[in-house]
Amino acid sequence: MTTIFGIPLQAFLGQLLIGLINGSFYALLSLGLAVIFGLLRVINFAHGAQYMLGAFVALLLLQYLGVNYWLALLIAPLVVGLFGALIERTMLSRLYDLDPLYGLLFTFGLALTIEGTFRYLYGAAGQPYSVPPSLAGGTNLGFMFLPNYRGWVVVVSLVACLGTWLLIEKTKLGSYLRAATENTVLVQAFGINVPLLLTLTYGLGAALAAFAGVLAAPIYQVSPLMGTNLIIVVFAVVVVGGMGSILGAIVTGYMLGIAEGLTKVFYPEASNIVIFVIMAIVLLLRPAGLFGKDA
Amino acid sequence: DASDGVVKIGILNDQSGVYANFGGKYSYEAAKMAVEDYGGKVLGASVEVITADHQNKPDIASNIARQWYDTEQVDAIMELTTSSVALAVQAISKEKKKIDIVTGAATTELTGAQCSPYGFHWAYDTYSLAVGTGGALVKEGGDTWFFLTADYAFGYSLEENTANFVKANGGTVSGAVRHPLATTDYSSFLLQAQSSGAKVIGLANAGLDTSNSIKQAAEFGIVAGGQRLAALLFTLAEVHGLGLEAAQGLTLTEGFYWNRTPEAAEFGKRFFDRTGAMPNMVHAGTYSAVLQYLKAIEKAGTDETEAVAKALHEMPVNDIFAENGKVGANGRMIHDMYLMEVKKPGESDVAWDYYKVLATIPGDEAFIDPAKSGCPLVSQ
Amino acid sequence: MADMAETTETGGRTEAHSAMASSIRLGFLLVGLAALAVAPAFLYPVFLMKLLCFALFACAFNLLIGYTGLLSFGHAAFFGGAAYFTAHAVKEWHWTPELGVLFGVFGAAVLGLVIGFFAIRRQGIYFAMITLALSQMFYFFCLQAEFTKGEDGIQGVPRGHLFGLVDLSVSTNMYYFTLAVFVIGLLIIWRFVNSPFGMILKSIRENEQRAVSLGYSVQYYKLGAFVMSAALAGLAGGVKALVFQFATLTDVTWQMSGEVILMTLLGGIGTLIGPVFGAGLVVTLQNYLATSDFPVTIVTGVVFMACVLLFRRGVVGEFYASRLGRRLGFEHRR
Amino acid sequence: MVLSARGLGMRFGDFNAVSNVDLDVHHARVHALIGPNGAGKTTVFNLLTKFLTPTSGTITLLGTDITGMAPDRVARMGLVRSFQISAVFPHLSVLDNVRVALQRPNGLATQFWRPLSALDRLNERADQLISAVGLSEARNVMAADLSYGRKRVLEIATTLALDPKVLLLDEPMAGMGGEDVAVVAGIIRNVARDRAVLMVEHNLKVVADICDHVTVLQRGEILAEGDYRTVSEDPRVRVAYMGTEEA
Amino acid sequence: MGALLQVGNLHAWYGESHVLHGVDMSVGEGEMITILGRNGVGKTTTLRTIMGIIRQRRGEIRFAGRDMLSVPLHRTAHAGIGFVPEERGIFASLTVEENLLLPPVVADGGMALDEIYELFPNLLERRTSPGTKLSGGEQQMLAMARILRTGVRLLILDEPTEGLAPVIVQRIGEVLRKLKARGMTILLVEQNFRFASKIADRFYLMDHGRMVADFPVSELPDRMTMLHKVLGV
Ligand SMILES: Nc1ncnc2c1ncn2[C@@H]1O[C@H](COP(=O)(O)OP(=O)(O)OP(=O)(O)O)[C@@H](O)[C@H]1O
Ligand SMILES: Nc1ncnc2c1ncn2[C@@H]1O[C@H](COP(=O)(O)OP(=O)(O)OP(=O)(O)O)[C@@H](O)[C@H]1O
Ligand SMILES: [Mg+2]
Ligand SMILES: [Mg+2]
Repeated sequence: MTTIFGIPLQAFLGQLLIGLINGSFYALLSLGLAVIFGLLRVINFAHGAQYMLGAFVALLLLQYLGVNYWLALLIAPLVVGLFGALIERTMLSRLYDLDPLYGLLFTFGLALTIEGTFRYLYGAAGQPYSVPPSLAGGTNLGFMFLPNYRGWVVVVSLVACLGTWLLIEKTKLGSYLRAATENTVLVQAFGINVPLLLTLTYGLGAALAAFAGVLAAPIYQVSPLMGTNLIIVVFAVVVVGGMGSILGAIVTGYMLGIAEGLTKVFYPEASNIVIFVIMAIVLLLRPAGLFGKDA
Repeated sequence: DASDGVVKIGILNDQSGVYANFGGKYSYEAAKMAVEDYGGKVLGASVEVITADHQNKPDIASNIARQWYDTEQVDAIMELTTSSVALAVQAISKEKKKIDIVTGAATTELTGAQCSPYGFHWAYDTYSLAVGTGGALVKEGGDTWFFLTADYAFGYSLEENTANFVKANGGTVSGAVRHPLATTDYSSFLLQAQSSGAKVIGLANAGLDTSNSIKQAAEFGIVAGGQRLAALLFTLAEVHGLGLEAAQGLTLTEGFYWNRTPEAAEFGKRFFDRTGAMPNMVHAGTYSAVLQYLKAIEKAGTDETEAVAKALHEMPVNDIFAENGKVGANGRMIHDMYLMEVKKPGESDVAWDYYKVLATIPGDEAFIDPAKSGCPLVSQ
Repeated sequence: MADMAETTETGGRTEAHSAMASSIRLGFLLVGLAALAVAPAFLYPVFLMKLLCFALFACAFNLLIGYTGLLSFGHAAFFGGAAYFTAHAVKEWHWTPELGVLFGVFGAAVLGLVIGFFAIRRQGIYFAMITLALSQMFYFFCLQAEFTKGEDGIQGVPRGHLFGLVDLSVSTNMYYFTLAVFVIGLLIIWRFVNSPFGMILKSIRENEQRAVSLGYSVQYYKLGAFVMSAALAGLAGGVKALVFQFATLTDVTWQMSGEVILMTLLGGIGTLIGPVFGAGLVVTLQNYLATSDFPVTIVTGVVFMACVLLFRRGVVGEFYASRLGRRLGFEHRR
Repeated sequence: MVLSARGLGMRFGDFNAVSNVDLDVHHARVHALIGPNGAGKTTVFNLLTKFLTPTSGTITLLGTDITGMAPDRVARMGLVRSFQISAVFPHLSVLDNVRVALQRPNGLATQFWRPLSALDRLNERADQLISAVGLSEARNVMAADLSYGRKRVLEIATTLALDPKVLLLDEPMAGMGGEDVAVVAGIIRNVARDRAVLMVEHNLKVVADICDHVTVLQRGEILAEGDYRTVSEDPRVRVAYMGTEEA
Repeated sequence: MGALLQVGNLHAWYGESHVLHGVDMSVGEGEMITILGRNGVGKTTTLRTIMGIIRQRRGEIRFAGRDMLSVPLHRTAHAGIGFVPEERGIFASLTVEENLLLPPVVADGGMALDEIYELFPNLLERRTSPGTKLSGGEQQMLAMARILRTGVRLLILDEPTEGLAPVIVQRIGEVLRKLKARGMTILLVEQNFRFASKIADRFYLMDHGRMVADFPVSELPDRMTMLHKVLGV
């Protein structure tokens, strides 16, 4: 039997695939962070909370209104996006003139508040959300048993990432957004309603997080804490990718997912710090990150 | 008689953090039930229960404990979820000569090297869980094991204890994989466990980590494929959170199950009416601890610490939680533990009816012999 | 040129003013110290000691954010790390308390050097994220390392005899030891900030490129400030381990890093004593909420948001900026 | 000769911003670097001060090869620049701006144990510099509150505080009112008495008045060199840069 | 018909510092006006206040008869005013061409892209490179070019010749003249007196946040001594 580093090829392929699946979540989340950061210069600490909100909205929709997974996949990001837009409009937008650190601190507080509230209402233990019947079961790929739902996650996250990237890099709207990042006042003086743009952007970022949350709901326990630790890892992903580029966030997300997946096989104890270690190495060699534009 | 005309019990635990479902506010409720059931008075003094949320921070916990003892005339502190808190508060109680009864923490240190003449450990500990699941399950035929272990001291001690019992009972351990605390995705580890071919996959972790492992094991069809999952620290509250769909077939050990005896069921219903949830071993254990404490005061005829501690050490425990429980010289309350299997969705007819009792582990097997516990108070 | 004449005049006035201001400040300081000296008679000593430890921690943190503009999201590593080092040295190696604390400070400084080495490569938010990530690594280390005793923590740390003489297990002795450490820590910070070195730090915060072109090795200055801040945070953590007689994981979590930010923000970033007030408020709040029905995290979160939105300058900063504060001769720097 | 570059080249991607530039800067002379916009003047400055690393060529400062050195070291060796976009410490007073520049050369930069008043001994020198550029009345004003022109003047003062051997000035007169131009031109003339000055400037009158030597850059290459008269009569320079206008 | 832009008793503040102390000026349709003044007298501030970038303001600003004081910043351009800031404001994350195409067209009559490239061949050459990788002069051209597309009626320029080579300055002069010939109204702040004197129809002289003189180009020779004294030119 063929082996790679002492691991049977089959098992190796399986682990690679699993890494890719987890990378999907990293990619979606770091993409949302990159969008918000890129345009608002705000590190959205509440991103993990918004991810959690997405999952919870889907759960509550199911419990109280009987709304199924597919509809939830549309409604939950919309709800969370609107909520994000509201937060941006009423509060976050007052911080743009200040040091970007205040945005970080504000969203940190926001994250605590959201998570605290859900913990208060629903407790810290998770709640179950089932895989939609049409995606239940799995496929035997020969080298592993792949739950169908996980396959779906990879595909849909790729599509979402690509779509967002195209929106920002290739459309007129995207160029307004990028310009507004650099000099809000001037873009406004050109006749573009920047405050509205920024609100939409934050809404979009939050919606992306919520989308990832709904995707995650059938895999992980839906719990108020599900985003808390994830967000730190995603920060590291973002540092490795370099915040200059949206594409960087996506690619790095997938890559680190895979790196982490392989670590879980070869040296499982280190699998939660491997991303941080990679971050340290990247910082030494390329302080701006792998895809960062500013050197 | 009671020194100041009132007996005050403090329930100190996590009410907003990760362990809030484990004990939390409901433990406070259980304590109040115990007081009511006892009649609200002991030796003519009224009994009062107060509570605080230590937020999983030992420093906040010790601040509160000190203030309770020094300025609020609290006589005993109970529950104490999380071992760092329990150990810290037990040290303070020892210094202040006050009684503490731990029902929420798992570490055997409490009745081992760091034991206290006034400190008691109710409900469960890592050792008893390991004996229950490791020992009893092998006898049920689960003789090859693979461990999924949380990569920190708690996980190691669960794994080590369990593995010892597995081997002692003639089973073998085919491997283990260490996963970091608070991992979200277990599929890599589960695949490794799956390919090991072991009959039992032991989950030496806790809380959300265990829930997620179980849920993902269901997703990858591990139980359906014939392997058995054994959670080493998992309670009714968490089974409820996971749902029978994902949890079915899971094996675990608890010190209490509400539907095991009629008395327990009666208590469970009353508890349910007050909280909306059925009690787990932490809640029932807290009830038992409070009740036993009041009985001990009655017996000692005073609420003075030395006398009450002496009474607690001497009196048998008989209530809805324990039958013929006894307290060792190291403070460990020794009672029977139960190996449970989670029912399939179809098998459960009443709400919260989740367990089948597979085996009863007699107290003397379930807990460390006080003489071997390493507690300096016990003559070895 | 009329406006120029005016500015010179204001310049003159400022000097007279600042003389008065410094005497007023001195007055406030003495009153504050006196209050702390007699406080144990009125307040719970362990609570006070905890407050002093966190106050010093917040001040150390403020040294970085307030005076070099670097937001560290990983200061818990230094605070909690030092607590472990001190606890281990005192409990396992039987060192005297002052040596134990120094060991904690040293450990925190080394840790600061390592984390700082990576973090100062980037600025602003990146810096915050890198410190967060690296301190999270340290957290995992503490979780798994043998000597920290996992989630039990190092318990039952003896307070010992200071210099082999003063018995610190006597609460009052411990209190005055803590107070002394706190005052010394504050003095060090004050001197550090108002020194030639501090001036360079300030200029780096203002315009880093320009500082480079004036020949300053900006990285070394930042690292210097980072290590100093880490060491002082370690001082606070080491003493805390003695006060509570244990060292646990709580103090190395990233939530703790968030808390110290809250303390500093609430009190006033860039003010010398703001963090002291902030720490006081947060510690009191947590203690109070422990016995109330209010969930702590929600309250903390809301306070955080309110602070950022409504009074960014913090309690002390707002006071300085207020009419009364300015009349008394305080000025806010930022 | 204090600063010299040989075969200096800089590529950005596939764009040659600077190619094969030889430059010699001499003591006690004002050397002008002129050329159309985008010719690569600022880039040459960035290369010389090591804010950019050249893709080819070598740079020698006072006999030492500095091609691989870090910018702060180069600055400490005595090569100091000003920026095209004004660079001051906005929330420090004018005095403090100058004192910060004086701290390092006077060995007062790393003392974290000494009080701020230790810096008072720099005041005399700082005030000299401030008055030399005519900012005395604004001594205690925050730099942020100065107008654009005055910020530039302040920047020159801080640069002089380092007592550099070679002074690189990137468009020092840009955005300056007429009266300031004359003052600054005087200052530059003055400081060049005992150091080398290399400046980029579009104000040809200034170039004509104070520069001893002129290098004209076009598309990253040297187009012409010599004193102002020679250069300004070169027809290629007239087409590429000066247009029909008289200085 | 009144002036296209009418400013009356305009005050403006930066925080607590009062910078404009009652500016009065008017710009007629098709005029080219230059504001002169020493550094720091408030020229830039005047322009920014008219645009609505500085919101701490009081007084009167009318554009084509419409009160502009209550118009939000992002509607100013739609009213027909285009602005080229002193610091140019080129966007680093956009290519040259994206920069060019960024401001929305607010009215007919703007220049086509080809025309613009013809006017500024440098930009054509570097159309795909990032905006801020341009040299200072190229950036200035881009900043102007960008506005020409939009079809605004009034062009406000803050020191357009700063840092530009003499040939380019000449070219910009030509461009401005062409724009004027097309009927565009231009309001300009300029330190380069020689340049300004050649293209403006009328001058305002500013000091201490007020307009202290106002005269047409024909009076320039008579005013030279005064200007010399105030400006040092
Ligand atoms: N980092 C960079 N990446 C790519 N191209 C660059 C970079 N920096 C400068 N350039 C290009 O190099 C050329 C030279 O630029 P430089 O800034 O040196 O010109 P300059 O002579 O100083 O012009 P000006 O007088 O307008 O300031 C320009 O065409 C510019 O677009
Ligand atoms: N952001 C600001 N905050 C406070 N004061 C400012 C600010 N910007 C400018 N000022 C002050 O306002 C006054 C007018 O500045 P303004 O920029 O309008 O001058 P200017 O005439 O354009 O000068 P220059 O020719 O140097 O560009 C100056 O005294 C300046 O110090
Ligand atoms: Mg240039
Ligand atoms: Mg101006």
